[in-house]
Amino acid sequence: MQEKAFVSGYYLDDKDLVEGIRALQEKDIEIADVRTPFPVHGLDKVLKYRRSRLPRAGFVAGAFGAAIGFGFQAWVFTEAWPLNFGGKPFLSVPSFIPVTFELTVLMAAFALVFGFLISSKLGPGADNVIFDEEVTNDRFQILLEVSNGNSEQLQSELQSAGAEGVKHHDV
Amino acid sequence: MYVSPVREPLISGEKSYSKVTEDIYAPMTGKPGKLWFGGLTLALIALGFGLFSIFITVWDGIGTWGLDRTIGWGWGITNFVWWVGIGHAGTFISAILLLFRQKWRTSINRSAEAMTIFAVMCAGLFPLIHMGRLPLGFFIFPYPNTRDVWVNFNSPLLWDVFAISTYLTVSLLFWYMGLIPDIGTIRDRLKNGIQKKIYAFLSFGWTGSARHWARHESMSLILAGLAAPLVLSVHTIVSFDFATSVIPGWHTTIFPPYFVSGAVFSGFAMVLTLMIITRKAINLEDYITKAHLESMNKIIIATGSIVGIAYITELFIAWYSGVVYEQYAFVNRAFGPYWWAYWIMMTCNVITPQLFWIKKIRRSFAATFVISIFVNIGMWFERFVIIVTSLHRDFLPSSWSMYSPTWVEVGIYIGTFGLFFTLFFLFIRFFPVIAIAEVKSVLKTSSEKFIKKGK
Amino acid sequence: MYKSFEFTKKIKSFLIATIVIGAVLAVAGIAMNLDHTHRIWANVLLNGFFFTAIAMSAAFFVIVHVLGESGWHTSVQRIPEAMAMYVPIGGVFMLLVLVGMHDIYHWSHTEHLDEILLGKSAYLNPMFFSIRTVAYIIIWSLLVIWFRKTSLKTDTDANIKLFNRQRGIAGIFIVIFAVTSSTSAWDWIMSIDAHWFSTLFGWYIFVSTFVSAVAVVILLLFVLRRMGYMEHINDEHLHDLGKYLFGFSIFWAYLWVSQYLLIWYSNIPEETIYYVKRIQDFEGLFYANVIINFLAPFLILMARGTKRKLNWLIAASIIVLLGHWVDMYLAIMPGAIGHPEFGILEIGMTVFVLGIFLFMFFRNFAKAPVVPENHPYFKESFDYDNIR
Amino acid sequence: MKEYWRSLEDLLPAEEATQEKKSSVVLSDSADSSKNTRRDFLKYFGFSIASAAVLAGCERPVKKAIPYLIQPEEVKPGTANYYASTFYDGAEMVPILVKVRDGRPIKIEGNDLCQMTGGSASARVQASLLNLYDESRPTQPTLDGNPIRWEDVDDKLTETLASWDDTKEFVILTPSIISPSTKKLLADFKAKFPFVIHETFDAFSYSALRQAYKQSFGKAIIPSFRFDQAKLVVGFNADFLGTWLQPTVFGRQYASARKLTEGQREMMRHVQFEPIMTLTGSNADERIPMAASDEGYCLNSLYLAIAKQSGLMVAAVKGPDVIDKIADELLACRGKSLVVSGTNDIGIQTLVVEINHLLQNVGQTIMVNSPVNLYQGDDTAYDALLARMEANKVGAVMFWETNPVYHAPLSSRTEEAIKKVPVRLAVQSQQTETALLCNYQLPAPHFLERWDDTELVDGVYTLTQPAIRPLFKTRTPQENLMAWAGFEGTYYDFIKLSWKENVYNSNLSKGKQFENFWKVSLRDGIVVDTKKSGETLTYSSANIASVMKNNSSAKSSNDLELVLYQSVPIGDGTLANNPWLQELPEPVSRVCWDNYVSVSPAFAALRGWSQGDVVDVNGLELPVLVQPGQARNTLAVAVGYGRSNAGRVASDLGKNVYPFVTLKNGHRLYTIPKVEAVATGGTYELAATQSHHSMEGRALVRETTIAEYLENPAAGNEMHEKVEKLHTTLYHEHEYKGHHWGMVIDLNSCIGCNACVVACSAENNVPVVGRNEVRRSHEMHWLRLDRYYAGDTDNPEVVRQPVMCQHCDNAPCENVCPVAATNHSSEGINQMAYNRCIGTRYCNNNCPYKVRRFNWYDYTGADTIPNNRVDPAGMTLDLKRMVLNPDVTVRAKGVIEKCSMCIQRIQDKKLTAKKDGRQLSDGEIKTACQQTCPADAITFGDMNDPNSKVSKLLKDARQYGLLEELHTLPSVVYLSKVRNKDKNKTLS
Repeated sequence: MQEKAFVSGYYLDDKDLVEGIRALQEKDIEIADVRTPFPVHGLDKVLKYRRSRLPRAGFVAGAFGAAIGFGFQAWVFTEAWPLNFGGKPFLSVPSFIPVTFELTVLMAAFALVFGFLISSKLGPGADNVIFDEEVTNDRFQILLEVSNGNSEQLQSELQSAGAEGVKHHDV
Repeated sequence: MYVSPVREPLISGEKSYSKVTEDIYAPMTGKPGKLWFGGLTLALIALGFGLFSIFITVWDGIGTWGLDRTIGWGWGITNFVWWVGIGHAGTFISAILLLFRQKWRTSINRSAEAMTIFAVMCAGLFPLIHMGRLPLGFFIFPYPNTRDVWVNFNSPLLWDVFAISTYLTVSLLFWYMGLIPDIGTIRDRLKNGIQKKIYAFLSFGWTGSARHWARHESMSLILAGLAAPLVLSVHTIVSFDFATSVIPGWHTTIFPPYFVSGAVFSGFAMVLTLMIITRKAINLEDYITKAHLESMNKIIIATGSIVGIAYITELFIAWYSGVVYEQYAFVNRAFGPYWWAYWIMMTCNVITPQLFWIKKIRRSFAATFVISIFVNIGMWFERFVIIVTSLHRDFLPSSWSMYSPTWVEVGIYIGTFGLFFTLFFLFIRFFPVIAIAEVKSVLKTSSEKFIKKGK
Repeated sequence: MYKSFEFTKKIKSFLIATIVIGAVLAVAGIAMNLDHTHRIWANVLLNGFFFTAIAMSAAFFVIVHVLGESGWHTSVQRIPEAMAMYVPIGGVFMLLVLVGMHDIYHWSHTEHLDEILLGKSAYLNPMFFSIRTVAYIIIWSLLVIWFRKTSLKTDTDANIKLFNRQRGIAGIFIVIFAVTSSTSAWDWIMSIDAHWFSTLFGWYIFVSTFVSAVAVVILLLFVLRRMGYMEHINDEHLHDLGKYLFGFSIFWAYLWVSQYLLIWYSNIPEETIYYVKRIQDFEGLFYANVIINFLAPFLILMARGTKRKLNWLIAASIIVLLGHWVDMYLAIMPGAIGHPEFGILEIGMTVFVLGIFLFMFFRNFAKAPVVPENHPYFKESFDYDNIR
Repeated sequence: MKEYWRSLEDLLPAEEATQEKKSSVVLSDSADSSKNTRRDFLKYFGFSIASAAVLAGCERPVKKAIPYLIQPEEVKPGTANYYASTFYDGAEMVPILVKVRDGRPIKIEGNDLCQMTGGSASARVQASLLNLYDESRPTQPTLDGNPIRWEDVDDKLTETLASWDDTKEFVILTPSIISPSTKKLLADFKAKFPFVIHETFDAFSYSALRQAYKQSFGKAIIPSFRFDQAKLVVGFNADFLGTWLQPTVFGRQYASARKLTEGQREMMRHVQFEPIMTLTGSNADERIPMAASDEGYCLNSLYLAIAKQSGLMVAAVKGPDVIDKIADELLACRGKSLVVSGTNDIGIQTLVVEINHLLQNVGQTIMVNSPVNLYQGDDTAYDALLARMEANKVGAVMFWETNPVYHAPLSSRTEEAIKKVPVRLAVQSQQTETALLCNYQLPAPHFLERWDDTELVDGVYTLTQPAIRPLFKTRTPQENLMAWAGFEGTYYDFIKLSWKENVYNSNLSKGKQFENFWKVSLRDGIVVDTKKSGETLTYSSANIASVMKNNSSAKSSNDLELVLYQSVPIGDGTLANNPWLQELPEPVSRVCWDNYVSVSPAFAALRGWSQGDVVDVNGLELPVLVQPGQARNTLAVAVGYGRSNAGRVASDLGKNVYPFVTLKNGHRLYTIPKVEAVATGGTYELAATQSHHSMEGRALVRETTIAEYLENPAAGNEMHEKVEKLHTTLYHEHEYKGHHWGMVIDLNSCIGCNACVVACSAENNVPVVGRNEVRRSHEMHWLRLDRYYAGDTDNPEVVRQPVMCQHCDNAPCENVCPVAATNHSSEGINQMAYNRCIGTRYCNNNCPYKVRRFNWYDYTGADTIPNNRVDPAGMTLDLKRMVLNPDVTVRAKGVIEKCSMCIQRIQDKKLTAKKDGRQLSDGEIKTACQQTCPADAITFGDMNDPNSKVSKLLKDARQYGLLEELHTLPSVVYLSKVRNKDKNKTLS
């Protein structure tokens, strides 16, 4: 992230933000990032983000958890040491349901959370650049990456897109 | 998003986004009050007493409890189930209500989730210390060992191990993932210093990027989708502890859904009890309003009534079954030596929540506070009734006996309150009690300011 | 704005044809089974109960949304509302069952009962049973009609009081239904295996019929859309209905497992007898029931996309509906006739009752606007979306 | 107290004296038997190592192990030897086998060569083992409190005897001596010292019984009773199954006469009249509560009724209806009936003898020609002795295992009298109250440490041989006498010689060498001289009229009377300092660790008393126990408690009621008329192991009457067939390919004596928890005898049921253990891995039979945490730990334990059979409870073997499983109880 520069513009209302984005999009200005204090409804569609692949990761991990959970129990009871508990069959399938289920959920949850953190580059000690501390309060910020020193041009674009305040940041 | 003007606003007062931040951040700033210090001290004393009682239990043996050859579980497991039950509200609120798009959850989900985690920690303590040989407790984990012994996957107690630990883990993840943006908010409010560094670390580098928000929402939704059956499964498995047996009063098929319903019932009651105090104590009256109260009380009526129907179903089917042991077990519950426990349970759980049919009562903080405590008491007695009265007179009358707790058992229970409140006091001091970002996201649809505008 | 449904001759005659074909097949089946009156009456009970319960569940669907202050459901609300109006007609079949009581309910032979059944006779006796049956039908019918009338009034009168009244009726409805849904399931179905008992049974049966009702709503929605109605229904609505079908199929499986696992685990003969009979004599069907009713909707509807595509939803709904018919079949037949029977009688009877059910639905659906436009939350139904 | 551990090298030789075939398990050469694989070797090896290791408790390191310098030949580490010996405590005599493991006696079992006991032994006989390891035993001789060497004792006494003032007596007070050698020795001693007087003192008196036979047969005897030959037994206040005379023998006879099998369809009928609910009464087919003071009246009426119908000229007095009915029944069973009374009243006993005579029972069920040599004491003689002591006529008294200060009536008089005797010798193996008054304390060894012999009935000889070298500096009374008299040799030599002269030479020589005969006798422990018979006695009429006059002939008034009785566990109190016995619940009241005053429910209601209220009875404060079936105005208290100097365990347990005993017509009377009782207002919690006494209409114990049974053997057990019909399961039973162990318990045979409970505790190292823990329902017994009352509270019917782990094949407990600590063996046993158990108690909750026991505290010392032991009975003292069975793990705090079907015994016999290369035979394995059962109520065996006894019993129509409707598939099966009574017609 060295030698990079950004221009930011902020809005005080999510509606204005969306309108601003649309305005920039019409001019084919690439939006580096948008930062908001809360998830703005429909923003992902406006920004044309792909649907996250997290659900798929969750499904795969869940399926893995289920397979491991059931497989391990079945192995313990039929191969490793088949013990007779209360006359139940060794492969006592109904008994395996709870643990299988819990492992499914656990694995899926891990996949989701860690998938989210890793794909978003978040985590303990992550040191992401914060351009405006008010973003976590009430500002809706659009970030545009400066290339070839077009900072000022971008700033004016932002202003014309209704940004309440515009600023240049070097990283 | 359109919202009908008929709907009652959830957030009162003229709230802007920054006002929300300010209001919720306020209790974390400045010097904590005397009330806070006093409360924390009391909680720590209780915790200390609990630890001493646990020490006595482990040192001298379970004989220091009031159990006997007939009654193998008493207060310990009663408290376990009670705390687990309480630990169901948070995840229910954040998961199931999220799936059902109930906006009122946003004001209470954070603290309810925290309570869930604390309650589950209290609950988890009991299965550990009720073991006769705590130092060997690690035997319950299926780890490879030289004896080639694994564990018994038939045992509901083992399922409990998996269920409770999964539940605790997932709840913790869910809660923390929800906290990250708000910790980011706190971080950005703080001036430089060690505190800011800690919050920066804890915020995982949150930036509020739209991409992150999109993933965050997607993750939250699926986590909610997972947590919903997980909530069900936890108390279902707790109910299996009893229902898989052959003991009359324990073995009945309605237990799984009925336990879940009872858990949500008690969990909501506990959330109400605490939130009614907290909102006053730290000035969050605008965020936790009568609209919240009413919605929650509706769930109390629903779950309370389900529990009531389950009681009656059990009673009727016990008669209907024609099995002498079943019939006796229920007659004994109502008219045996522990009749008082049964009728406390019936009164508190079935009758008191029905008062919420009256609109005035379900919109009254004072009345709700009282009733929620009744419900907490009633649900404790429900577990006591199920565990002790079923065990104390089972199949062979020769072995029938009576149970009363010793000071050690009472001490441990008090200790869990200590633990719970210690954590809760720390929580309200160091973390935002209300999900800041989530409240902001519904501000336009649910706050007085915007609804009045008719927008 | 929203095209009102017209119960055209074409539809009418198609449905009448269906009813007639069903009736012919049913009569043929009855004629073939005159020496097996058990089977005839069991079929009356099976279809009579199944569709009545679906109608009641449809009513429950509306009621719960009313109480839950939901907005999205208003755009589909009239479908379950019209379905619910079948309750009085379905009740007729249940009254018929009273006639054939002795062929279904072993306990009704009061002259030779064993000790346990004698012990239950205060509850399980023909008189009390008939009183309860009649009471269920009358009370349910009244509730359903009362709600429907209030709902229809809103089409001409936008007074908010009417909605509050709906909420009031919903409250009464839910209290009564909470009790009667269980007791009716015990009476009509559980008591077929007269010695057997399970506290969960009532809830289990209710969830089974509730899922069926959701499937029927989806299917009817599809049919109506094919006929050019209900154009306002968007993906979000489908998504929500899909979630219901998905969620409650899992919930049904959860209850199935809860009941089975607990009985399997304790292995007490007085309880296992129920499953032993089903596993021994209905083995294929017994396992197919769980697998189909759980796995099919689970796998089909797990992904977000499938819930939003009508074709997938339809496929899942058809499987679920058939599956739960089989579920009811498995609940009733082993006790009533003892061994699997499937033929013209079953097909005919089902088609016949289904025809009547659909006929009643379309007739009632045609009587009112397809959406409650004056509902205060109605607009909300078009401005919301499901998180991706 | 450190060095208990002595080698057996100079224990007297007994090469052939073991019953077990001895061969080393550990080192058996695999070349011998090609079937033994290396795996087997390791298994055996591990087994013995493990056994040795568990000795020190399962989690503690072995602190000290002293190796043998020279290993005795017959001692093989890890293998038990059995030595034949004899138990005799002055009351009961039972031939026994002592199981000795690595030099320590660890269990007492009955000697199965004995015809009378058939290998059974009562609770007290078995528990007496623990008295050996009693830390309160006197350990060395003292004089006036100062330790003294035996040599000095001998010097002093030799001198005393040599310089004796002939006007004074030297009294030796012994219990009844049944040893022919001792008798001879006493005679020799008396011959040398003419001033020596031998007096006999019984702790509990039966002198009236002896005197009654003297009146009718001319000689004071106690005949042999043959309950097994009777078709009708009528008992009056005689607890012959619990405490009266020879309970072990009678229990066996009684059960055998009542067994119903394929072959035996007839069943002895038993009617009992009694003031208190005794074990015997609770077994009766019909039981009639009768005030003790009404006994004379009842027997008078019975005599008259019988006499009249026997053609004697007697006055026509109409007695109670019941008596008339019983008289008719008895007359119908002439020669096949038996009337007994347990009252120590000459009038009553005489009447009983007369009644039996009229019924022609003498020679049939009463064998006057083979009298039993027990209870030779004469109550008047003891009185006379006291008088002589008070008159300073006694110069020395030697208390030879007698404790008159505690046992004698009016003990204060005894105390004062003793103090007047200048030389007082206490020759006791235990602490006693009497010893406190003695200047010489001359500790005697426990009977397992010494030699002796007995002749209980003429011609039936047994030997007592030591199973361990004396633990302390003790000497037998016989050795004392020999030393003081200067006789040559040891007492062992004396016995051997006496046997050579009397036993061998009379009828038993058969050409064998004496040494061989002696060795065989030692090995068997019992020798029967069938040719030797007692004196033939003939009947001569007694003065019945005067007897009857003396018996109060009217119904009693409403005065309260107090009945003193021996409780089944504690008996006369001699063995009271015994944790096993104190913890053993009294079979009827199910209370342990205390005595109490029992009252009838009606009386309790009248006075407003309830259980646990403290009542003052003639100055003695005792807690109340409400006892259904007790006669209305009767109070009852057990003797044997309230020992003031008995040792750590028994001292100050309960109250001593012996001082209430009075003399009537020269016999100690254990019924106290006209007592006062008032509630003090205090309460006291009794340690009861059962608090609910009704079966609540549940089919737990199933019963029928004999008539119904003969018509339909499944009568009363109809439910079994119904349940069988409905048996459905969702999974098939596991197949047991090899053995499938099972147990059948015949409820019709079980008399409820509780011998099995002690056997189980001894075999399986069951902890003793003490009174306070029992109050909290923390008792640990693996096997319990449930007792239920049915019907009228004034006179209920009693049923009982031994319940231990049922070893269910569908065990609800196994399913739920999270750590797999309990599971099912391939031979059908519900097994517990103690080391794996983490103590969730989930299994116990799920057990419908509630047979699992949890170690609430550190009862055994096997816990790793220090200073937390709960051991009021001192069971974890090193000395008492010597009784532990090394084959059974000592359980730590926090684990569950339960009946294992004596898995160690099963494995042992399986290994033996495997070593011998043969199949296990049926009956070879006996569980501890089965082995000791006098009633043969318990059968253990392989259910997979169609020819085993168990398999055959499983076909009995009386067979059912407890709570079988739950489909737990128990491997323990019960046979229903049959009552020999008419359902519609009862006596009362």
